Amino acid sequence: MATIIGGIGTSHTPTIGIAFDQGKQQHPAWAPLFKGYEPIVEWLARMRPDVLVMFYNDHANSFFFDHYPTFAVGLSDRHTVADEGLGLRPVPPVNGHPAMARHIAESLVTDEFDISVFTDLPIDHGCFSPLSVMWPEHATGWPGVIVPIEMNVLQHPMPTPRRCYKLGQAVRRAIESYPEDLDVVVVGTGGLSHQLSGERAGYNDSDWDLRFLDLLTKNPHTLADMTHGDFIELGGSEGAEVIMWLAMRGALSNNVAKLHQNYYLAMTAAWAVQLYEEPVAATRRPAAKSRAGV
Amino acid sequence: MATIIGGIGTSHTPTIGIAFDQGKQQHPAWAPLFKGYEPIVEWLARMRPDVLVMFYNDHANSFFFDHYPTFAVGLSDRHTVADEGLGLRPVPPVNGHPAMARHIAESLVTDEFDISVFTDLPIDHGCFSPLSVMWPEHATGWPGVIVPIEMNVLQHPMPTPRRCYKLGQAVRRAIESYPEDLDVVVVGTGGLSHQLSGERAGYNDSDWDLRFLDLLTKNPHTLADMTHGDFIELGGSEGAEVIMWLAMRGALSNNVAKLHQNYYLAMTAAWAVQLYEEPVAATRRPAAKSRAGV
Amino acid sequence: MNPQIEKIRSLPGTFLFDLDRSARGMRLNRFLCGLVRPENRSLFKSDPEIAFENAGLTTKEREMVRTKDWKAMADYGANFFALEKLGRVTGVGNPAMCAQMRGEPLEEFLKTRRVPDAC
Amino acid sequence: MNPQIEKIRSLPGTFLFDLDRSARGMRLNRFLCGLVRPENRSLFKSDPEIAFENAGLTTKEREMVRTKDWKAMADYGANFFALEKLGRVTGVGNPAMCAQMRGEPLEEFLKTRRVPDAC
Ligand SMILES: [Fe+3]
Ligand SMILES: [Fe+3]
Repeated sequence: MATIIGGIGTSHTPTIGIAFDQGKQQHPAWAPLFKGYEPIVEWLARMRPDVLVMFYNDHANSFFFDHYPTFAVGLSDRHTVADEGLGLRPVPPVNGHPAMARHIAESLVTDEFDISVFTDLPIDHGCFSPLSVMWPEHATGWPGVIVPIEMNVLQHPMPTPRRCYKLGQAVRRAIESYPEDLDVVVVGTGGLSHQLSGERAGYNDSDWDLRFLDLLTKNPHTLADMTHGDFIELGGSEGAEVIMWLAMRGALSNNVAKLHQNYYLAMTAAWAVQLYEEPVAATRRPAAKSRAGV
Repeated sequence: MATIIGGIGTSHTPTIGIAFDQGKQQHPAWAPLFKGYEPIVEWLARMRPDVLVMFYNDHANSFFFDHYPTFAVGLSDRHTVADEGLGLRPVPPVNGHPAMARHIAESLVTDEFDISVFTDLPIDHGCFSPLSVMWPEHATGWPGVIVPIEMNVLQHPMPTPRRCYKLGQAVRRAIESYPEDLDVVVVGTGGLSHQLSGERAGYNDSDWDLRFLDLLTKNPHTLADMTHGDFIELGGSEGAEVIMWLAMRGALSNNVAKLHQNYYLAMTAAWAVQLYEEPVAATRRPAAKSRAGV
Repeated sequence: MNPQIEKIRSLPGTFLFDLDRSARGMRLNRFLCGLVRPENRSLFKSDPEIAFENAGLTTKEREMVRTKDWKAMADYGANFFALEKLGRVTGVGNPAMCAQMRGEPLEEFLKTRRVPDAC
Repeated sequence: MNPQIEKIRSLPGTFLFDLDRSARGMRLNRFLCGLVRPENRSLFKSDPEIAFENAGLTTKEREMVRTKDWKAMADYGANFFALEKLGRVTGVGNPAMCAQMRGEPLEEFLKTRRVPDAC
């Protein structure tokens, strides 16, 4: 049986990946962002999870509006990076975990989640920006594999916040029923407050962002009971991306400990990252990994 | 508020549409099929529903396995017929009802159904074969419009029979909350017993088919509690298409009257058709239509 | 692992098209489904080997298509409705495809049908 | 009609990309999203009018693309992330797109940012 050992919430703007590629880690405008990922990098390097299950959203790079899914599970062996108009980022493809992805798809459909499945489609910054900074040693290949779970936050109607939380809970059931003894980390990407279109473009609210981060830790049900209207009013139209964090949180137990949080508002989207660890993690790593001789 | 006035279950094999196009209505091998549609044709001509909401499945003509949905609502103004390898059938495109389709999509997503939406994709025999025989006067244009709701019965995992029934119930809620005063008929297509691949190809079971038809009328919950395994064992691997009938039945009230049924097993797929009428239908047509001056 | 179909994993003579078969058959299914486009049908009819090459089919996949071995393709990972398109393009109807799946001549299979004329 | 967003239908300065806008913007969004393919970018850069013609854009759509009127396109039915691709191809960053949406010069907009260097 696979085990969820922790969860990560993280912003995913394209600029994060580009800044990484350009080596801006020490640049004064960017250092507060990159510093915020150091505990994540260290934790992932120490825990060496077998799989990251990533709740993210596509930005019209994998899917077009002539056939648009609400939730879509990625089944590929290998996920290549999407060309978003600037040419390809110099990052290698990241491997998938098709067996676990298929299991999750089967479990979700049986569990009355009407997901789509996809394969052989390139994936955009929704996954690759956070991967770049969480797994900085990737020039010649990523240190782990992912199962991408795409969520619609581009086109209304979007899955309700409550439904996203329930998706996380269902994904936890799926992971826990996977027969192999693997360590899994769930990741939710996107947000926090930002708005990119209309005269309200450039909107942010750090007070709300920090309240969101606090509620996500202590009382996620308050957030799950909110509407998209609430999230957009408080966090901007693209701030609704935080429903991916809610799915991640839904996949965690009630007993997780928040190990780390960073928040940095510099330009248009508020950058944030959180790290949660499950109590069970203590019994898994690094002991388990050294046991397996890795 | 829109009103569901009845429901139709119908087989959808490509051969039905082709036989229609070839004018085989009087051919001894085909007459029992076409005769079975006469009460449907008459009822539809008399009731003149504003919209047919059709639960059907695609056969890898609109959707490919690199991005495959569980449920998908069609939003197009106009649905063209798909070329399935033989060139285009000589039938005109059928108009959609984008406003109602969008309303149904919004209602379903809010109601925790994780549907996809699609537009501008041609539609195959899953809709066009039954339309051909239910609306035989279509040479210069169809006498009504449709909202197509595609369901995955091609690739396991498929939505469970119970989920399909619940989808029907949710579509009823959606239709009943649509603000315009329209008459709607729900249609479920596919089946009955058939299997097309493996050494069991050619499998049929008329006893099961007739039991299915009877249970669908009198006790659909028995069917909703069955598994795909049950349906495949009893009705063949493609016989699982009957979940579309279950969605149609889920959209009807407890008080529907079955007005008509026909069953004809000739070749590989058992052909069947059922007509249900809601009590409310008596108060709607033809009075309402003549009131509207149509 | 899908409880909805677990009981018939072992149903004789039945190939369930699940995510495993779908993944294995993706390239072949893409080729087969591509036959809905007239230009692909023309190429396949005039020069099948070029069509196979364009689709990147493996040696095994090409051989199964050349011999129209419906049963082998279905077992391998072809979805029946992808195969159906090859049937239409090569003039093979579903009853003939079913007969081959069962391993019997079409005439034998039609004898088992109630109304053999209905095709 | 979607209760999740009803309360902000009237939120000032906000264009919600819903199924109405999506339907209206489909052709324009298809053109914009097509810019992720290098050959489409080349054509658009070398001969935008032919690219518009190939995409079947209307006169109004062409004019909005020519003038890079982000706000008008967003209101019309362009998804922001479709616009972003045109931004990348024409060398316009998101801060400049936001500034135009707000109706202010980029320099003014950057003054409202906490760390104007972070772009
Ligand atoms: Fe985003
Ligand atoms: Fe069918």
